[in-house]
Amino acid sequence: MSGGRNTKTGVEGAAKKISGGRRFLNFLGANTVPIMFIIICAICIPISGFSPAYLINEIVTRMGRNTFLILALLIPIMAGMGLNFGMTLGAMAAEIGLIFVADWQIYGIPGMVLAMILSIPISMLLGVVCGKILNAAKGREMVASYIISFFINGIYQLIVLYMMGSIIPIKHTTVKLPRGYGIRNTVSLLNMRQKLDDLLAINVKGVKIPVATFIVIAILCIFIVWFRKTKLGQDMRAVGQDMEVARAAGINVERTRIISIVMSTVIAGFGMIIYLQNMGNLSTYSSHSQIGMFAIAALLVGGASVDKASIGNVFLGVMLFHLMFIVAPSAGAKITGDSMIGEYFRVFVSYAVITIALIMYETKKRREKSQMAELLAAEQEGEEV
Amino acid sequence: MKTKMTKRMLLFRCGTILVLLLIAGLMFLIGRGHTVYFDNKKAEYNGQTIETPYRIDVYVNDERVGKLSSGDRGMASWMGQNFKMRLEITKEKGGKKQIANVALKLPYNMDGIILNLPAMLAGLPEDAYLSEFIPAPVEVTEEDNEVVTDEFGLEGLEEGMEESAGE
Amino acid sequence: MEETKTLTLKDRIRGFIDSFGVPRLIIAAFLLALFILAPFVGADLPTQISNTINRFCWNGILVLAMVPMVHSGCGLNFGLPLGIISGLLGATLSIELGFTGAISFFAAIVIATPFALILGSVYGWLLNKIKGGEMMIATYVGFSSVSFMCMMWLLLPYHSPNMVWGLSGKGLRTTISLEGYYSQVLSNFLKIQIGNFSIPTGALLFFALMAFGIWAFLHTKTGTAMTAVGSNPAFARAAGINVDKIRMLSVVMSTWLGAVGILAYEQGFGFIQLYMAPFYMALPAVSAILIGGASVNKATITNVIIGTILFQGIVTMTPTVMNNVIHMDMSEVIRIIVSQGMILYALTRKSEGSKG
Amino acid sequence: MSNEHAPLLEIRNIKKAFFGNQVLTDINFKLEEGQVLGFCGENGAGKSTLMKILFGMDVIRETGGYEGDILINGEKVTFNSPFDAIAAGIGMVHQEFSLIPGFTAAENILLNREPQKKSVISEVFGERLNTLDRKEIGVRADNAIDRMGVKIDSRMVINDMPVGHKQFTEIARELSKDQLKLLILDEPTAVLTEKEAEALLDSIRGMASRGIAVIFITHRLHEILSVCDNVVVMRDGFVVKDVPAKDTNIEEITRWMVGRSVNNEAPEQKDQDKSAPQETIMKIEKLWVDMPGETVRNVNLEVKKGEILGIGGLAGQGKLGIPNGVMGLYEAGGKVTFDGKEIPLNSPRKCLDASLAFVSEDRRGVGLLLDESLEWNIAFPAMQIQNKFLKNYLGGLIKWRDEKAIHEVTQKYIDELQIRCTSSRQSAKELSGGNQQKVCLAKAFALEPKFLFVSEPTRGIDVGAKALVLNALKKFNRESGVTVVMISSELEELRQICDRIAIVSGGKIAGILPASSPSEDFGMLMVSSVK
Repeated sequence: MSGGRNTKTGVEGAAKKISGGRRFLNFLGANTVPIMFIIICAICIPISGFSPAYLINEIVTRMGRNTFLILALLIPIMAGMGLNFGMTLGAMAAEIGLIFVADWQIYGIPGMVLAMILSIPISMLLGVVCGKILNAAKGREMVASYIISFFINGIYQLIVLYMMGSIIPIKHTTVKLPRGYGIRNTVSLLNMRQKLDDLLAINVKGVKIPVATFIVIAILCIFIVWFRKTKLGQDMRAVGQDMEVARAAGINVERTRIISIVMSTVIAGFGMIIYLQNMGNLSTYSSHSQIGMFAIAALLVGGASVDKASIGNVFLGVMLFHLMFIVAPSAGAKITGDSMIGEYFRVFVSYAVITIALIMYETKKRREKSQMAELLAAEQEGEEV
Repeated sequence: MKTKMTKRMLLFRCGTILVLLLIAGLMFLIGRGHTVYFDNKKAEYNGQTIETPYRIDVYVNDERVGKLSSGDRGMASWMGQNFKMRLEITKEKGGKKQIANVALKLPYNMDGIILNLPAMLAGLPEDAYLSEFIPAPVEVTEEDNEVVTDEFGLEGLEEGMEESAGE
Repeated sequence: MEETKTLTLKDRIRGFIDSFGVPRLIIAAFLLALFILAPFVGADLPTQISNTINRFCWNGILVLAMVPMVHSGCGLNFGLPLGIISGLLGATLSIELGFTGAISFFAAIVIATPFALILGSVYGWLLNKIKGGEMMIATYVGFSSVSFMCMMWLLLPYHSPNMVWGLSGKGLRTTISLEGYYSQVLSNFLKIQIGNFSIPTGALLFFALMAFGIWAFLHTKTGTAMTAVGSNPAFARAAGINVDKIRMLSVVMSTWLGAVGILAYEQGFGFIQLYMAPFYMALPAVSAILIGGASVNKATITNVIIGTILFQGIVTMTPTVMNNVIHMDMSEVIRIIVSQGMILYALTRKSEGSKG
Repeated sequence: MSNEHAPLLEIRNIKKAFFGNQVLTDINFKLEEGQVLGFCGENGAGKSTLMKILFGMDVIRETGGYEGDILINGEKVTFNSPFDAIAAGIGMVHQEFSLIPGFTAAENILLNREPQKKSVISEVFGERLNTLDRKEIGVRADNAIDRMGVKIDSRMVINDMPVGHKQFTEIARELSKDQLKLLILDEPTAVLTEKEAEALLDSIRGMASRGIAVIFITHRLHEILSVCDNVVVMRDGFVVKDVPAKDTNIEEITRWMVGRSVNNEAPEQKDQDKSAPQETIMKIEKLWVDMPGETVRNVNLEVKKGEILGIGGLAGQGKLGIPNGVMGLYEAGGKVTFDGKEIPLNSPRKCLDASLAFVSEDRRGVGLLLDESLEWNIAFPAMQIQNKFLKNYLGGLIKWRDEKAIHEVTQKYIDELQIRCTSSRQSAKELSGGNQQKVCLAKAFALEPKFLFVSEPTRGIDVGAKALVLNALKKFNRESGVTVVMISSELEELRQICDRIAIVSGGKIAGILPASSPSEDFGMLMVSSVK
């Protein structure tokens, strides 16, 4: 992730002349993905035939549901570790917490709080493991974090499917599989369903606004803003931009990177609990598997890149991505007459967005390198005149 | 000086963990959920039989959770041990409603609790109207066993999509 | 004197373990234990071995498809689904065009080839643009293309009643039976059957043919250049090799092998699986070759063979043996942990340069 | 404090060897508070190694440490890491920038030493959660910048800065350290414009007047004379001169830097029978090369047929860029004509097709397939370019590797160049540096080129191998009539085997002299237009 060494060459500094037209193109280039999404949505919304009230309601619900999860991605990006596909680990930790809470029959917000507290040590442990592995796989953090999520998923299944009920006590048959061990495919969270969303909720013209959820999200945003101003936040930014320089300045690079992953994992765990309280049930073996992908896609749709992301990207991304998600199936069905097309279309778009963002990131890295040669050639011509 | 700092930090850290544990414990207390079943059924106690009223409307948190004719059973979820409900009792058909506010302590260990309302209204002791609900061991027939089908146990991709798409 | 001798022996063992890799050793020992345990827990060993060989034939070529890209330094081919899609196009078009029996298999290969060439070239061009970030992007190119094809399977005008949904008469089914087409055509060719023990000679030969093709290719001038590109691209460039062209070639080869691989898989399995099925097919192939001793930028045919046998051996043996030993079918979970763990292990090896 | 007259820094009998190669021998010097000490010497004279020792760099410890003592204020110190050195009051500005590109100057100046404010959260989670005191950062950074006496906007992001400002930011970072007593500047003016360099010299004087001692390494000798109190000249790991700057001049310093004493130097008398006007085999016009750290600007050069041309110059001046650019390994522009035909740039294949060959200075990176056998290494280019060592089947459709022929040719070069290996199938990474270099030569020889670029052929190899490599090159030139262009940092080596030597300075050819010219002349050229 660290950029090339700064070579002390004379031409570097002069590269700062951009004309107005080029600036506009640069703006377009930097925001290709959001613009593309706005266009897709603009086309699909009228075709889908949904009423604005319905759409707004849906989007508000989804923002409450997903924003916290997506915010979990910001910290590793800051530390230069790319998109943290390993946020799934936090989701798994949260699910383990929720399974216990469901078994202990703790309801409502207390249940959520308890699940969060339970998830913290698990998330931290998984985060440290993940961080250590990523430190060993420097330069290919993303693909490694992606594989880690599968690997830990295997261990999660081992625990949840075989150890829970046999080694780890699970009491209730509503949670446990009939065979006596292992957790059911779905665990009902009916008793905490939308309990946070309903707290302080207000209704504006048929749009339910989950105020408490938004307050929690706001607190996290404030935390992130504050965190950037701390010593640790500064160190993470430094490590993210140039590991070697940071190391030379005495920053413990490895530790800083691990902390960033641990924080991301813990936040992702909390986010997952907020997400699942809205859903009202837990698909034990699949809820987490796609969560990372959706969060990442949404963040990228918001205009973030692999090395740069802001809170604004998160909110814009949630809105645009989920707008597409709501309207695409219906629009697809209207156009082709087959409802599955739209379903597949949005799956395709989610993956395509990530693909494009990754490609743009890699090509940008290479383009920066070739600018130097242009300057030299220009200088040569200047000399000839 | 350095050691002193870490000691102080250790203290603070232990404090934080303690606070978290305390919160967790508190959640156990206030968050403990129970399913309360209301029976409008005849009750037998010490040989005396208590007749059922014609209808009982049960309100929990100002929400009607049951409209129980004689012999009916209703249910509600309740968080915590201090259970409160409002009963609107109609003795006979067409009769006037009688309102009774009931507050009672639910036993912590019971998940499901059956309240025999006529017995309770008759002022009988707790063991007469409160009993634990033990779900009959129903043969679950649902195919829950086969969890991982795909090569990599990553089935449920489409499921996941659906889910994120929401209701 | 004594002491130095033991030391060297120890060193030698250590060296052997280092070169072989601890995880690989554990996996091999695990499989060996399974085989030893099998008769005791009442599993029928000949059947198990036959199954392993069968599954080896199904998956061998998909694993082989990793080799060219690893050789040219493009890393592990997480974009294998692209090749699989070419194969699926070949398979469905072959049926659509009315080929049956063994002919349909070869027709499928022939039809899949142009798709593999086109998709492979585009994919190769893309990978040349993003050198250094191949693996992650390959993964997502695979995902995108699979989900794109999901739409296409519904939209393309297929008509063969054996493939489309019965009710609507359009859109392909998720699983298409190959009965009457090329199901088992390779396996049944010269099949040897002794009691419960059978050898699918034809399928083995087909794999051997492909493996020999790759082996031979790596001994030609271009193959040598490919290895050099993977070993040290700067060296190859200084020696006048067009690195991008060689990488492109390797990607096309990998894609084509992926296409043929999925067809061979289908002929053994007996069904074509469409839609989301190719999604995660790259991962077992990737972990198989890694289990076989390959690294992110070194792979041989031997790695392919050993890896596929080990991986498929575990896949076939664990369910039966585990079930009988502890009465819990943990095979799926074990497979996930083993295979993903192996990929992680390979990714964290420092010596393998900075390709990723 | 024990000794009133102890100098700030005293270096006593420092010795250092890398793998048996003596690079520093008995170095002694002293530095008082507020003094500026100029350090000069050719590349490889040992300046960098000495500074690394002084700064406690890891490489030194990893390669077996050093002998001798470093005394600060009369007390012996040992630095296990640069952080120890920093704590002892030594600051160093390296040749490479060590700045976070996306941070402002102020953030960089106080990197990892930011003033902080405590909060409740930091009590629990540790000091790293203290918030930064941005205002204080700005104030302190500005203070440090003021101390240099230059104007830089401390709120400007490094990426947007001109190079000079980056350099000043680095110096300001060292100055912002309160304990700083000694500042080492390693070629700080190399990247600066004339004006910026002047400003830097001013600020060095300012620092000195405030009692900070400065060690100033540079190739621009006039700077040394204008700012330093003392000059230390190093050559081949020895301190050859330590004089007050006012007592010397540029010519003298140059002579000390490059010169064996005049009678000592014995450039082998070349066979001068090649007096006939030779034809030009390669003509390079207006060449520019974008090779990081070795940028070439507007080089014009003619190479005569059959000669050995040396290209020398100080590191970073662009001598390595010339062959790399011509051979197409780095992006280049301009015009190169070989044997009357123009050779397209940026295409290694075209160069090789035209019978040019190149032995890269980057042995491990470009020169070798480290994981492959010697056979592959030696035969590969010839196989790919000239279809040698191949068996053709099916009318040339299949070009099969001819293992036997490869083995034979490898064996031939192993014998010829005395490559020490267990077998021709040993992998290249297992060989020693010298033998690896021989493999690189063999690779080029196997191409049977008409023209050979050899870049730094003796870098990092032992004396025996050095002689062998040089002899092999000479033999190759004399017997096969191949034109050789050899690039080396070691002037003496060039003078031993070359006919003419071109000196590159500031990315341009500063001049071409016959090898027999006195070394001072070369020295003058080297430092002439150092940029």
